[in-house]
Amino acid sequence: MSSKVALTGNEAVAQAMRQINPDVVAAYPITPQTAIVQTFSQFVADGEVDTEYVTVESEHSAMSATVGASAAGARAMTATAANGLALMWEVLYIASGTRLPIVMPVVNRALSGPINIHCDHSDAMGARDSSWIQLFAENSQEAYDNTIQAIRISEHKDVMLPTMVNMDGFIISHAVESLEVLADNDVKEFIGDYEPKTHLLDPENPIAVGPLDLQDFYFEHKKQQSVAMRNVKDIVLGVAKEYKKLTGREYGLFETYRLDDAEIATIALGSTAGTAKAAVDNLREQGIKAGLLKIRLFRPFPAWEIAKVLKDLKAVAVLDRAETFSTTGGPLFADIRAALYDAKADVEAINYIYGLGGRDTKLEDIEYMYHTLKDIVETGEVKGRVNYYGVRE
Amino acid sequence: MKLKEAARTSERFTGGHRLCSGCGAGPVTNLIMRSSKNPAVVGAATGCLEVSSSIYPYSAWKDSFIHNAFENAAATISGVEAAHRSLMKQGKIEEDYDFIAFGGDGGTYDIGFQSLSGAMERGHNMVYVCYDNGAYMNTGIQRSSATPRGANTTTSPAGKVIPGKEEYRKELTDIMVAHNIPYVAQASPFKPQDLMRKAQKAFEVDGPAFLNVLAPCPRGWRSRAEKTIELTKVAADTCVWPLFEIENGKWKLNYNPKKKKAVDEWLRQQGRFKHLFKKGNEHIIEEIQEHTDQRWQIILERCGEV
Amino acid sequence: MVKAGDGYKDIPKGGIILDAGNAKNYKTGGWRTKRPVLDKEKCINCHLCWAFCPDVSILSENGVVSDQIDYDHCKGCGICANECPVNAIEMKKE
Amino acid sequence: MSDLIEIRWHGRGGQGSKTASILLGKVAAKTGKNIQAFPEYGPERMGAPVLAYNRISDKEITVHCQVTEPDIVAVLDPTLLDVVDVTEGVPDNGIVIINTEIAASKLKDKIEFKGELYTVDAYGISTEEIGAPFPNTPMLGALIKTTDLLDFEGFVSEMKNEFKKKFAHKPEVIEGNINSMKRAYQEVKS
Repeated sequence: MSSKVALTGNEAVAQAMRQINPDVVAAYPITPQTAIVQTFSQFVADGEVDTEYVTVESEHSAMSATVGASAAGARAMTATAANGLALMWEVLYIASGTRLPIVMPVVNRALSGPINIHCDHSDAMGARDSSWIQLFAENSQEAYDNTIQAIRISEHKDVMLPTMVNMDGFIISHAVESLEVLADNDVKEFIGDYEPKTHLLDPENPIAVGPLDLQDFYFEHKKQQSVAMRNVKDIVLGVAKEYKKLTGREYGLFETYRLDDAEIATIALGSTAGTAKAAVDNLREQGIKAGLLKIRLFRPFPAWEIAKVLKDLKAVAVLDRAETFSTTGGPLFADIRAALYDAKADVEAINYIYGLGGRDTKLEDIEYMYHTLKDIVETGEVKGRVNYYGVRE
Repeated sequence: MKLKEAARTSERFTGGHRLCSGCGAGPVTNLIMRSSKNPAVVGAATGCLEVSSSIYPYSAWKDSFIHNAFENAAATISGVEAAHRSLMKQGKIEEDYDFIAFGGDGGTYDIGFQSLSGAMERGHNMVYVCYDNGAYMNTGIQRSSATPRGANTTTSPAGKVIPGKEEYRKELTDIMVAHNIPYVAQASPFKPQDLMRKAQKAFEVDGPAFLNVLAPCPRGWRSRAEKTIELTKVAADTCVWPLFEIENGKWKLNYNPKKKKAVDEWLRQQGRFKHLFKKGNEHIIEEIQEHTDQRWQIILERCGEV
Repeated sequence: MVKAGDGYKDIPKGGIILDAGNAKNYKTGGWRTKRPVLDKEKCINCHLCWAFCPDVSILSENGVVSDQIDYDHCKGCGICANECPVNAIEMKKE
Repeated sequence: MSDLIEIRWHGRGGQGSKTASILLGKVAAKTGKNIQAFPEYGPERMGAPVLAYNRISDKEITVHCQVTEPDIVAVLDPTLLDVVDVTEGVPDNGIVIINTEIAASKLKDKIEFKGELYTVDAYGISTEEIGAPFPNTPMLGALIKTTDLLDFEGFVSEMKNEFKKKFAHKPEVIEGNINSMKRAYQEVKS
């Protein structure tokens, strides 16, 4: 039995964590993630979970202790944002390279220089090549659902890789929204018990984790990781199918919105996709064949599947809430263009870098982007390939 | 415990590791591991011991072992220990364990200091062992905050105007005492029974314990391999590396040299201090002597020996 | 046991070593230029050599130091000979 | 009014405008509505002018941008009228409710607003009922009265549940808060 509640994104994720009942959580506060760990620590204080909560002195130690706990056979979680994720960077690679199925909510926030506490995706994008699975959520419901599904995805024997469950800082993390939460027992049954094949606390079978791995085997271990990443798509879909049976809510690698007969579309991650849906509706009323592609699974990147749904469009705008500073556009833009190239798709693709540091992105902003696409289709002329949207001259 | 009795304990750290010939970390690790009465999970900071003991696909550890990174051995073992507590509480496992983290002085005094301090403050039931060889030996002898004054290292070289490292070493043992943990000790392998007793004590106390153990590095100290243990005795006799322990805040001296020797004798046997014996550097040795005497006096007072 | 030349499908995932203590199979005896030889006649069984050996190569059986030194692992550092209080160990050229 | 209702709360840091938006959202959600409640976050501390928002709809709400054209505005502190433009973006058929002792008719010119303007003495009510000037719960009562967003009886009973959770360690203030809401519901005037 599920129930309808109104919670902030952070509260929703903390509830998911309570229902997951991890053996160990090691975490450190950082805006806008803090409410997750402080809500969760109350569950610990009230004896609602079996979790040992390790109040580490930094995010680096948060990820380090989570790695230790996970290697010890515990279901281990942490949560972070922005600079905290950046501080973990070294250990992110160790977690995935050691094949530990850690699940970590990341409340997306701009990275410093200068400091800014508001939403963009520069934190998650900095970790996109770390062999962590990355799921993005449009709203609290998805953040909650993704957190639960991530346990199953990460712990699958063909995967055994960690997952970041991303949600937009403040916009989702601090906004109260209506959502459905599952009954505790349904979550418990859905995720099952974590039974690792090997772990540090097996007295009959001691193991060594994290050795010096030189020229003769390191490469093979990386190949194993790459194979596991390739397995992720199928596992994500399989878990989603089971989750739909339980909840009625449908998840895939991405969501298409009015895309089937569309001529132009935007492609986005996170909460902006929700605003874009409203924009699509408005444009459709004006007779403009607009659609949307919302990416849920960003890493591994489902390039082939994405190219398949985009290849018959005339023009797309890729919305990046992060900069690569490569001068060739945002991270999502690069991936989408590569996917289209491989599919030999004749689709004009432009890039909007938008919303950095929490700059609000309104309905009319997205509508403007669609109108630009419409102009491109009509004139065949691309005036700007990589565009900063909403920045003052 | 007599050594011949200690020799009946089971071997937990095997030969076939690739520490240098004459490395002080070898006996220190072997003796400490033999002092544990439970199965253990060993953590190690990146460093000589870690690199030499776990080169894929070989492990010199008969117990479970985890290396995570350079600066996080204490945090990593915190996580393992928390996992053990959680799984025991839930009845998912039954075995008692000892939790140990090994770090060199670089991984302990410097880059791993925050992680160590955090783990000690949180009160994890773990033993942190620093094998202090006084520099970043794994990367080729760079100075750390444990490097003694005057030492010639590759980042504090003795040059025409600067005579090696200019600062005295950090007294990490004292800082660990300030964490108010149940047990802190400074030890040395030339007293193997004392070292094993301290390790046993560290495993036995409820909560965190910290051992700071002198572990000569023939390569970095420019000393002869066979002199490794002898040098640790000289360190104690010159009061450069005194042996003491602090149990629940109470200081106790474990070794009082019958005849206190001049630091000269300590410095002279190591190539890293060679330049100090050049003309014009006499004052440095005098200052090191003065500093050592002051430090020794403080320890005597704290241990109620004066 | 992982063997040299094994492919990615054959070896455990993530660099985990499943055979704890298997470094014993790795021989470091070749590093040695001098070998310690123990004279049982002189030995007083103090076990200091046993305690100080960096390579766990001085063996003790039932509380007695053995003259069968583990030459598979002994690197010939000479600590045992240097520390023996009765000069019962001699370093001999290989 | 259109299907989607957007509300903007003006307050000062510490007055509970964020709490008011969250309480309204949670109670509306209980009645089956889809809701959003979110504050505008900045470095502001106690006393600074702050904003909070609601969206309430029978349909799914997907937009996640800020509210710029609110249908309803609630002002928790009368002194804000001199500092911020509380009617910014409000359409001519919008509603503005202000916590003040001054009658709405006397304010209408001052704030140059063509829509429906209401006032209620939230400070006076809460001081009498709770013993301190907490304007947010009386303003909720006034908002329900003037907007017909929700059925008042149902709203009060859900609010009691929310208060029981919120004030689990301070149950003595629940009654006062409920009374403040009820009085403001009665006393709000155009």
